[in-house]
Amino acid sequence: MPAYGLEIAVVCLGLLLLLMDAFREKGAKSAIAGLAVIGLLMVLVFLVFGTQETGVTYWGVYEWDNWAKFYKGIALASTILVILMSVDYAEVFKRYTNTDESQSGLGEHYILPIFACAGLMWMASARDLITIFVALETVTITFYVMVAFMRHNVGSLEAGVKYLILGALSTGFLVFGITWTFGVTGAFHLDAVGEGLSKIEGSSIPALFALVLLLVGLGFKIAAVPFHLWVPDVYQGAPAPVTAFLSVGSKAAGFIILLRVLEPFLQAEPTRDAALTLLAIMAAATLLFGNLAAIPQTNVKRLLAYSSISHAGFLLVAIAAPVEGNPDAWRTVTFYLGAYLAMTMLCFFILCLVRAHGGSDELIGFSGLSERNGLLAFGMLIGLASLAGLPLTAGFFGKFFVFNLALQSKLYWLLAIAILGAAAGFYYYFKVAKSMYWEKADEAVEFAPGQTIEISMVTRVTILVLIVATLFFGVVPGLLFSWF
Amino acid sequence: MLGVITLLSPLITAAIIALGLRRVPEAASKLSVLSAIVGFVCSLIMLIWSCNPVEPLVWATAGDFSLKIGLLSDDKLAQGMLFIVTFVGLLVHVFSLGYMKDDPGKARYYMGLSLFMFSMTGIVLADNFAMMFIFWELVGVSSYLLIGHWFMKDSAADAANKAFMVNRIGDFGFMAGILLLFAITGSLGFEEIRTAIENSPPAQGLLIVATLCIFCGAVGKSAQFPLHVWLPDAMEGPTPVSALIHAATMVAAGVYMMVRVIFLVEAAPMAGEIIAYIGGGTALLAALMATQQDDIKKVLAYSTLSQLGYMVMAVGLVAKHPGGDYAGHAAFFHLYTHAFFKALLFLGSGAIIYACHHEQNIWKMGGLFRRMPKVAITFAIGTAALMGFPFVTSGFWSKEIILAEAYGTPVLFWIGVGTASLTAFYMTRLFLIVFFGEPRTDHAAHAKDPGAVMTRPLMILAVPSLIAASGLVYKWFGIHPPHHADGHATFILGASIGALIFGVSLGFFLYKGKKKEPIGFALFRDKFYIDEIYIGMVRVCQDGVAYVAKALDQIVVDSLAVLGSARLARGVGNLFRFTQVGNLQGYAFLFGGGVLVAIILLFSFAR
Amino acid sequence: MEISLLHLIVLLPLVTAVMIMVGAPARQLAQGSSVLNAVFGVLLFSLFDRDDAGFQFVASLNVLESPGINFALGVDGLGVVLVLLSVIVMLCAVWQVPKRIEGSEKLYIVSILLIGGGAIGAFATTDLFFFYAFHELALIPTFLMIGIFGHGPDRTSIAWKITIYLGVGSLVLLAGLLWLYQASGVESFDMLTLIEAGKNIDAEAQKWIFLLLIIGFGTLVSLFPFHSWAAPAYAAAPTPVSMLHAGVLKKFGLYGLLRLAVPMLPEGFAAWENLILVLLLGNVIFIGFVTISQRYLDRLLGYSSVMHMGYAFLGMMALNEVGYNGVVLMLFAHGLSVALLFALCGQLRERVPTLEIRELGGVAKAAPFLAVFFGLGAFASIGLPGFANFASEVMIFLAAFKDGLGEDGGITPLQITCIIAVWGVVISAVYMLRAYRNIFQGEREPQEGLLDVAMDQRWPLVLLVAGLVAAGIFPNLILNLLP
Amino acid sequence: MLTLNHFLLASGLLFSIGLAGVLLRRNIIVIFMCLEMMLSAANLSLVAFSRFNLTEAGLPDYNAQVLVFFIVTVAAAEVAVGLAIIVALFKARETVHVNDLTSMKY
Amino acid sequence: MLLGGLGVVANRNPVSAAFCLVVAFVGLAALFISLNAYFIGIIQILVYAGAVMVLFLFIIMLLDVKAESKRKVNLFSVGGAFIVVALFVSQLGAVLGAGDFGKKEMPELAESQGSDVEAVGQLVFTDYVFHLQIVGVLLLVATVGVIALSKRDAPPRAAPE
Repeated sequence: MPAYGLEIAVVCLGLLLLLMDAFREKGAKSAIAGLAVIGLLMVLVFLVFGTQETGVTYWGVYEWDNWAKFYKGIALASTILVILMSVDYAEVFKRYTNTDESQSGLGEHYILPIFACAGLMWMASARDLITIFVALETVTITFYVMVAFMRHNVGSLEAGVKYLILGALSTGFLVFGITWTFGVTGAFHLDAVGEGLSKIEGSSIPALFALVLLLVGLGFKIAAVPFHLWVPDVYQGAPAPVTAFLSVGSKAAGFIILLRVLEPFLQAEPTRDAALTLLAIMAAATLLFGNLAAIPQTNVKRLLAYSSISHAGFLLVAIAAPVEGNPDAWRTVTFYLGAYLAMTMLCFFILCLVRAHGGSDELIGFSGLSERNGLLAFGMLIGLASLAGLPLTAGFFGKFFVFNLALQSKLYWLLAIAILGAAAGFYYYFKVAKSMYWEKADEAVEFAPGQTIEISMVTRVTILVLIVATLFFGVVPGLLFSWF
Repeated sequence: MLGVITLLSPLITAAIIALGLRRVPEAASKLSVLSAIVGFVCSLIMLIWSCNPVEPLVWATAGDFSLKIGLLSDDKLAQGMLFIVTFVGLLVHVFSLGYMKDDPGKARYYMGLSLFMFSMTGIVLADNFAMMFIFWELVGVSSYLLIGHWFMKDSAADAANKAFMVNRIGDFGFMAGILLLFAITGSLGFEEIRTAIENSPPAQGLLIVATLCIFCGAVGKSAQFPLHVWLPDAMEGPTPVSALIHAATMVAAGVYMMVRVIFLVEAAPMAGEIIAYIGGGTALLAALMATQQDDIKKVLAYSTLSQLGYMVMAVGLVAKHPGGDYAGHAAFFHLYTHAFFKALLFLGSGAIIYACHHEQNIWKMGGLFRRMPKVAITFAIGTAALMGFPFVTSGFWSKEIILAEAYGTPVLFWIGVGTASLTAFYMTRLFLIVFFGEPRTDHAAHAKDPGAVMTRPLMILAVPSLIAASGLVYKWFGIHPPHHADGHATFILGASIGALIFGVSLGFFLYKGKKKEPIGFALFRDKFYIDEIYIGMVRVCQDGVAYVAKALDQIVVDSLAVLGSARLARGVGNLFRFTQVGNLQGYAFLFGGGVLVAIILLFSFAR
Repeated sequence: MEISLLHLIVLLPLVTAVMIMVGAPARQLAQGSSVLNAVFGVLLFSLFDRDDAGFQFVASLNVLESPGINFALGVDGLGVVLVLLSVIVMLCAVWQVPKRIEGSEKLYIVSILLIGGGAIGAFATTDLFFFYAFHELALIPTFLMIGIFGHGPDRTSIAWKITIYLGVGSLVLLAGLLWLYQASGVESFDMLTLIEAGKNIDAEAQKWIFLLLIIGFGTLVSLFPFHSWAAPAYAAAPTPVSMLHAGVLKKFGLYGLLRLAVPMLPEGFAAWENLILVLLLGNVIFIGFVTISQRYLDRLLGYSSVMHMGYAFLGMMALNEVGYNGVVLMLFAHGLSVALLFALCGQLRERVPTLEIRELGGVAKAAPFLAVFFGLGAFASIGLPGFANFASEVMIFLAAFKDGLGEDGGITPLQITCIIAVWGVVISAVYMLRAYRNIFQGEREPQEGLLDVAMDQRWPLVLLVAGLVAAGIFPNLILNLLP
Repeated sequence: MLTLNHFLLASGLLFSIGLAGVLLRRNIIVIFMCLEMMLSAANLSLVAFSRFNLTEAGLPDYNAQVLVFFIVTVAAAEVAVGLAIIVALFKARETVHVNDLTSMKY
Repeated sequence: MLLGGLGVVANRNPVSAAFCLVVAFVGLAALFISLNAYFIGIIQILVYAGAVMVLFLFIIMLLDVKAESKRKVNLFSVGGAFIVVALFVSQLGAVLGAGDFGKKEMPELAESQGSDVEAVGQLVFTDYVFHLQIVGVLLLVATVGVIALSKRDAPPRAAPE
């Protein structure tokens, strides 16, 4: 099966479900979710086993290499998890989408991620700036809708508007950047861009200008300081599953695109050093901001937002490391994102469940979780440990390779900052562990103090799978590498 | 081989008692006495027919370096000392059978005794510093255990702690000395060190330091000034223990060790001077203190101090007579005569105390001569020996030699003489008050001789106190008889006898038939306030410093460094956090600002 | 890959922990497995071939090709000693778990198993990554244990302090290890390969790598300026945790230095010698005085265990085999003795209202066993002959003078340091005996109904003392193992 | 004669004006308009570039114009969604004033 | 055109701002045409000046947003905004100065067969058909989203989170 069939399949799945949703008034909407999950799983299976050999390029713009394959995988997996999450989150949705307890609106919420997923997959193999722009916008616009989806929830709407305005702003810069890239190199295709850059004579300033504008647009996607400003508020306001999607799916896609776009700039002599230095500085700023600002947080969602900023920082360190043969940077970033998928999704999954069972996003909502449901507490613990980068979890290897790269390229100051950040990480991640295990359950807010949390079989299995994945790749990272 | 037996039998005994016989004190005591007998027999055999050497046992190895446990086989000094230890030890064991008859902790007591016998034997037989240090420490432990035998008494517990601490301070010096010698000569064995020093004399300064450090050990163990304070308190222990450990053997270990390494003193005369003066000073001070004590054991304790001072002085005097270890033998000679009569005196006092229902204040005794004659007579013999009653007592001869040694240096000589007369004085005082006059308490009134198990040892000890200086003994111990080659013999003789007569008569006139202390001399009674001074020093130098250290640790290291950095992180975090103003336009503004900064940076990097 | 005895020893606690998590009966299973593991440990110790200087029981399983990371196990003399120590202490820790626990017994026991198992793994692996990872295994359990089951009002802040402090330390350590790995220029995290390849790291790099390592490991060993986490944590932690932490985990840092820094970074040692000498004096003397002024027994024990680490560093700085062996022996001895003391301290805590030394007294009347064994522990820790601590201290002291005087015929800085450090022997005697005298001796009456140690909790203590005495009388049991 | 610079300057200025609007105006709808303006400004420079460096055929580079086409389309879609969100917001909050949207901060 | 843009920023009343925007867009279209990009010009007018602006006006009317009431303008932020924009412009100037675009005269166009509409259309349906598909999906999503967002229902509850 040719690679581009995957997106087609996904889109078709989306359309199918849309029709179903439209013409099938009664019946639980979760059926749609189920179908969506099954469908996407099938696509995932096809991705892994059914697709042709990598190394093909369609229409000169659709790249089908290992990276594309892996990032498509990330997109699919995160979408599946997000939909599963949404099922558990349905209660909350109902509360804020309709006044009556009907399920209208749920359908779209299960379906929109699918289209977003298609967009992400396109991004994964985008090879020229126009494709990048279009695919990116597809994802972005879908996200506008999904963020603001709980339309009776002020938080969600506010988040939606903030995301909309800042997103549009970044889009503006991105477009301007593309324009200038075209102006300097006279091409949209990245290879051509590379050639164009390599034979710049005279000042490299216009090229750098173009680069900055592109970085603005992409930095917004990956939440790099100083273009991170939307992250905390939007993460906090958006529905938890959407937040998860933002922080995994769109971040991963953003990174693959960043890598692809930067490649020509980093190979072209005139722009190389300046670009690397700028990236390093961005990385440092992101690390410091994300980690330090997370320390005083009391809202878990917001805390995870800052943590996602900080992880962007770590990833940027890897990108900023000018190791000969960028594959190292690619490998590191990709591995990190793979691990990041598992651990972040784990955390958000549990966040959703806690939220849906009368807790809240606030830290206090997690107090005594270990007594309300041991599995959830344990899962969260593993997730947090991995985010904090404790050994024997996948997250550790992410940081491990990043530090390694930084050392290899003699970026000692950056390494120092990274270590500082990681150290701060211990504090704010363990804060959650503290309230889960130390505090008593009866402090849990809202209704039913100390009531245990019942979770469905599917959820249980999913969580177990995520836990096992997090731990497994923490012990045997080799396997993950073998996939790209 | 015999040495091994002597060494191990008490250890095994101690182990057995500790593991099995805690509940059956009778068996424990019997076993312990048995082991003491074994030890004594072995040592006697070794003394008369010297024994065959044993292969040293490797204790700890590290690469090519190893610490060995080796027993001196054919060494007069060691054999003599061993004989003393086992002999007195045996008698004390026997004596204790009576003295500790109905003590609840009897088993523990005998365990301690056996442990002590083991460690003391170890010290005596040690052929290198490492091994000696091991047993040195062990002796300290057993002494700690025995002093603190009645650990439920605050005074006893404190005394035990004090003894241990002070000894530790001495051991610090000892260890340092060993280390320095090890660095200088590269070996730990006594013989090796001796040869090394003789073959390649090291830098004098370093050697002096090393010798003095080694001497520190002796100062601690043998309770020389300034570390003498623990010994009087150690009298809190059971009296037989005082006799064995704090009079006859352990306190003499320091002197023994110094004699063992006498070649160091010879090689570093400077150190010898200092040692000699410290010894002399101790002898005098202790004698002065002894004159005003009311506790019978305290008197004896201080006299022990001053006698030890004699010995140390003799050791130091070696420097005066380069060549030949004559003075070393003088010290050792006095050591071993002293062992007998001081053990005798202590056991005697033990008997008295026992008879007076654990009454120790001499002013509450009196008139005991008629009531307990056996003890009184033996005690008298001991006293005579201690005073150095001319010609018939062993003490006289040993003291003679030392005085002869000291003759070269007037200060020390006159100190020696003065101390001798002081000794005579306070012993007269003690004897008069305890044995004559009217009994001042009904305890004393009803006192009578204890059973044979306690009196026999006294009698046995009385014998060597008298004849210890006979030719046979010289032969055994390899000691040259006191020959006064030099012409001042008569002068020295006269001096010592004169001192004796002066002291005795003074004491006689002062204390004849007195019911209470006629002369109150606070300075002596309160031991020159040295204890108080030390307490003050500890307050300042230890607790004070400790307090300051704690404060520094908490304020600087903990609060400032650790918490400070944490606070800093949190503060910066808040700072960053407040850039998230929440206002859309604010974000847009910062966003634009970010873009600008990025552009400016990038342009500044551009070439 | 073949299964070796080491696999059993390393994996047994972890597997047990998982089983308990899944729902097996916590206490019985843990006790059983700890006994079994101790048996294995002793077996390993006896099977170890003393003539072979290399690594034994080697087994390896690749988990990452480049850079080569293997789940590789293997012990040399150093490793086998520490593994033995770990299994013994762990056995005692598990059996010292209090009878009734407020809160989840499951969590309690699982945490202990994880801490102990992590330690064992760290000592048994020959792969740099797993060496690091196994140690980190203890971080979260410690955090939870102190927070949930800890003692004292300020346990929360203490739990934070130890967690963050150790976290930071291990991150610095990670940087150092990575740098070491890159400087050695091999594509593998296998320690043996690294050590082989790492002989020729240039001096400048060595200097900075060593600094990172000494800070990182030093934090874990509570080297002087980085010690302030240790004592409060030991005081606040539940008894088994403080036994494991002070007894076993603390040794990890020194193990690392002996294993990596000593063979690979001689220049580093040279460059920072004086600094480290000063710091270790800080441990021995400064912390010693701090210890003297402690008013609570648990704090006192904590600080004393910090203090003794100074000797270990002293022995290491001698950089000769005497010092090396002395340090190893000290690790073993200190581990056992401090575990013993903390266990007894825990027993005491269950019996008396406060651990403030001044408020106690005469306990020996009511609890002779407790008194005797505490006395033995105290004697051991102040280094009296007959206990392994003494042998180790003597060897460490001698090591400093083993190589004779300095070139100028004077004594070297190391030797001066050593002589000053000997004073620490006096200091430790002061605080230990003072505390012992105040708590157990004297005329003060212990409060009513104070019982002696329960019979079934006695034998672990006996075991510890036996180990100490055995290694004290025959130090070569341990020393023979070392090259 | 007009050089490329003039066009770029014009588009740049328009872009900046849009930015200024985003930063200055308090009304979300107007802000949104300004964003549209920025997009079109980009378009201008695109077209200018395409006009000024011709292909071999001597024709403008129509790729750029295609991109413009897409940009316009995307912009339109964006406007639709954006306005929908704004309407929903207005329904919920009766405001389109940015300063009222500060329920989440720090 | 620029004046129109300024008007958008300057006008306090959204409606007139919108009209200014229309003006700006028309001017923009004119520029396009002057650059021989007739197709783009037309699109600009149709889509932007036409559809989009109508949509805007419609919404403005619907919500009948009053002119921004005079809230106290934070001088700091306004000044900051001006500074940012000014700096940005100067940066732009720098770029233009650095680049060699200044020398580029407008080249003569070759004689093209057919209008540029054909050319663009040609490209769009040949090379760029893939992108066109994506855009199609994008529009679909937008539609769905808008519908989902603006379902009518009972008045909202004030449930702040």
